[in-house]
Amino acid sequence: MESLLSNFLAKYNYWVYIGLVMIGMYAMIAKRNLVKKIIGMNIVQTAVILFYVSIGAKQGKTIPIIAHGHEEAGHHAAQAMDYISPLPHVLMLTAIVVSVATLGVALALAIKIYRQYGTLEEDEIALRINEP
Amino acid sequence: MIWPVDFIIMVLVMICGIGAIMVRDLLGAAILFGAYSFMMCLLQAIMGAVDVAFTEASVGAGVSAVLFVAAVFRTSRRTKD
Amino acid sequence: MKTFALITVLLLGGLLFYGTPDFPGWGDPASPASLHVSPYYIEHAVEDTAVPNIVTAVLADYRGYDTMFETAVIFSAGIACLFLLRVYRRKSARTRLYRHNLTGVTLRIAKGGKLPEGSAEFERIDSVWVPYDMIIKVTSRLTVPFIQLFALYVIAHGHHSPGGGFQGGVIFGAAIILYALSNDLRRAFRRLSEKAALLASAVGVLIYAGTGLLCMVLGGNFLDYSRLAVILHTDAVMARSHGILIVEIGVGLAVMAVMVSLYYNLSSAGRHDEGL
Amino acid sequence: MSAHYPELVIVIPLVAAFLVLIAALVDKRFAFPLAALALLGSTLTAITLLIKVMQVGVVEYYLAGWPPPVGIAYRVDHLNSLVLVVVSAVAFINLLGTRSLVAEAFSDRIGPFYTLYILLVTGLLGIVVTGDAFNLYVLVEIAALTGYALLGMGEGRAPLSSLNYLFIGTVGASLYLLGVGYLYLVTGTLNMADLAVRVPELYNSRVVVSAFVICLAGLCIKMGFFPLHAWLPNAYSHAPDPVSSLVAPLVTKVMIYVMVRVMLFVFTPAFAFDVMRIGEPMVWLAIVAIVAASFLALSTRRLKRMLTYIIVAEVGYMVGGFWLGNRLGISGAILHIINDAAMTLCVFLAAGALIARTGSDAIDDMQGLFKKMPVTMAVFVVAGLSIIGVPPTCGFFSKWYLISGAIAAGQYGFMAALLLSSLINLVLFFRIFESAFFEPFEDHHAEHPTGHGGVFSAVQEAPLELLVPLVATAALLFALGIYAGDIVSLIIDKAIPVGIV
Repeated sequence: MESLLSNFLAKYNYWVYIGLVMIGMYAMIAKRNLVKKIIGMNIVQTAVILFYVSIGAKQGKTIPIIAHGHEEAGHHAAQAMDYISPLPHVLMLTAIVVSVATLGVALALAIKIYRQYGTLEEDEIALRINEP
Repeated sequence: MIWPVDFIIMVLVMICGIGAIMVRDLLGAAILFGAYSFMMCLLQAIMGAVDVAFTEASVGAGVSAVLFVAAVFRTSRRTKD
Repeated sequence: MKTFALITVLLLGGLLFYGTPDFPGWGDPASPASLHVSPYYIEHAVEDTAVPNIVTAVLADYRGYDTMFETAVIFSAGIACLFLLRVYRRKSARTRLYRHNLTGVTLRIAKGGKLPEGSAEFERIDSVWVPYDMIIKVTSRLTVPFIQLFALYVIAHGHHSPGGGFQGGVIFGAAIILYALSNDLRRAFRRLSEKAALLASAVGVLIYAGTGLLCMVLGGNFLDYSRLAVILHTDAVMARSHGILIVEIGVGLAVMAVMVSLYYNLSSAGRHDEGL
Repeated sequence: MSAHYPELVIVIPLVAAFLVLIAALVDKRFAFPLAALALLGSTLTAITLLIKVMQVGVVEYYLAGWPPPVGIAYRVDHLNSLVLVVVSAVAFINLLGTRSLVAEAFSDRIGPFYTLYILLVTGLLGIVVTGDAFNLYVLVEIAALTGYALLGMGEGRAPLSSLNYLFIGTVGASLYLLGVGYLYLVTGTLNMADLAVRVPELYNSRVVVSAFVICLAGLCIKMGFFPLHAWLPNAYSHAPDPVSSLVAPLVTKVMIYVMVRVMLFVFTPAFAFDVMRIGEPMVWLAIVAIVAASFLALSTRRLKRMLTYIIVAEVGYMVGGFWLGNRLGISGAILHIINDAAMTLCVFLAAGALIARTGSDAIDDMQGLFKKMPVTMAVFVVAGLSIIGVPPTCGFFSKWYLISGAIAAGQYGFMAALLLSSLINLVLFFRIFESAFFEPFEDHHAEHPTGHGGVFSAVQEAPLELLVPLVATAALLFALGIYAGDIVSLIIDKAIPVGIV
């Protein structure tokens, strides 16, 4: 029991990310308002970002910027164990930019839909489509 | 890292995320989404991902929220769920 | 629909939950992810590129190819938004509001009325009437230059501190968006027109891709900045450092222009006459 | 310069995309020639690359000069060089064929249109050529974002279908990204070749198993595999014609290529076929996909909608053929990627010309078109015969390989589904041929006053600039059929890992 609990607590970041993915997916499927769905989509994307950042974390280590880089560069190389792993951060910078790009296109489509049907609710749009 | 701070921020992230999809007003949802992004940014800063946190603060909490407000302003605030 | 959503979400949650017990503990320095490729970057970034911020070094050099496409993603988002929303037909002038600058009197000119275009005394205001607010206008006018200066600092100092092209570009774009918010869209167009924003976004990405092509012409692989040493009169390591700065400037330019163009199109629903 | 071919295939269209936008700001007449030139250059480079790969074997290219796994590397083998040629050639032919349609439909936004068009093609080419799992995600997003914008510009329900596609596509891409993250968590690398070396030690890890399932689910969403296909018919059938004839042949096929690449060269065949034991259920899902999509195609009276359901069925062919897990089945699936891209291009181009001339896409409005548009209808017949699988055309040969693979694997259900689907396709197309050949022509313009005006007002033969690409693709269908044996023995056979028999 003790080990199970400590195992659970040791990974609490991962539980938070799973929770956020589930919240976002629920919003995308169950909500009928298009802007709500877009918010849900963004929550899923940020949850994936949280997951990647959690991979890179190292307890008690410093941020991936080498202190006094220029002076010490010639003397001795940085120790890998002292710094948080930078690769997931790089990947997630890209993912954040992708998510804001998706957001822009999604909102543009939502405005276009509103211009056409005068509403953002899916059920009302379905009614307008079926009208002659 | 101070675990109570970490814990509180995680709870706040969840609350803001649930709030953003539950609240029955799109402008409110947009603002709550901005708050969610900002809490996420703090969480990333705690984990040492300073560059990611910086980007999330400027993109997620800044420009994304403005784009949401702009889109809501051009469509409608009304939502049924 | 709600039960279907719940079932899907629970299935997905279960799938993610299934894998988690085999994860290495959170923050474990000995997890495989921290042992294979990452240590190379930490140990060699400074001697390879002379950039102390490892994230910048990896972003713009080791994995610079990703970053080029990331800039292309944001560029295509800007173009996509323009393509979807822009309305080029000018609608016949509806009722317009003008403000007499000296007295603050608001004029409402009905359709077909004579418009005081070009007059210095009258200023057009948005049809969603906004009261004349001196405090907001003056405060934002004072802060905008400082935000822009900070953005330039973030771009230029990305080698040594958190920041770089994206963050700086977004902040620079945010400064222009703040100007457009506190004044109106037409004034923002006078500072940065739609065409200028389009041109800047294309030129920004071209700077990135062009640097890569230049390296190719100089005999290296695509984006291999060390070949720029011949042009920049430095050694290969400093050439990489300068190469990173050049592409970061390109990224900053493109991201700034795209953020502003996204705001222009979304806030006016593509009509480009009245914003927020 | 020849060392840079793998990179030039991508960089020529990428740089051209920005130049097209700038040139269109000056004068929008520059946009089309620049775009055509860029895609021509990309196609020629891809062909020379294929020849080079056939001569010397695998070509590697290190971006920014960093060797993998530190940097991003391209690893061009027989499989991707073949798909590269198909993608760039299809995009080029479609660009030539749709010039006047585009000029009419998007007269005020030519520059942005061609910019997005070329960026979409760049994204697809990049997906095919890259050897890095994360780079693939970024390129998938480029192809997807430009695709949403282009598909969303149609009339009627197009924006709504496109937004739905955006939601589902983003979930698919996020799942793929999550799967790559799981793999990165246990291996610490993103390079595909390096992953393939490190994954076999971890066959028992639950993380790799979840990564496999998440990646496969994400890719199935992206390719429109049956239970997850709901976005595809709407998004493709409401789209503008010049866009659907670009997106329909390429996007789903490239995603199937990604599945082949990820399963064979990242998770390794031993894991995908033997450890996970997922082949049997996937083949059964493919059978359901083929049968259901064929009946859905039978139930609609709209030409483009019918063709989109045929695409869903064809996705079932390829996924099922791949998961048969033997050499014949996988060869059939890869050959069908190429043949299906050509067939779909041909049939969508012909359908675009018919719809533009008659102003309607109802199957009932196609009476007597053989008299009015003989060449277009002849090409349509050739494409239809190829989709049905009639011998001299290419559709027959890939189906032959798929059926032989099904027999070798003992999957008679899959064989029956393929035959049934061919039979239904026969009914679908002969319904159209019969009405177009025997019934007298009726002018439907009176009923569709809002239809296309301008150049396409009269019902007559399509213009020459559209006929040339149409006839060329029809000839290509025969050529691919005649040389099918050579393509399989010289290229596809070498693309499949030796371990698979």
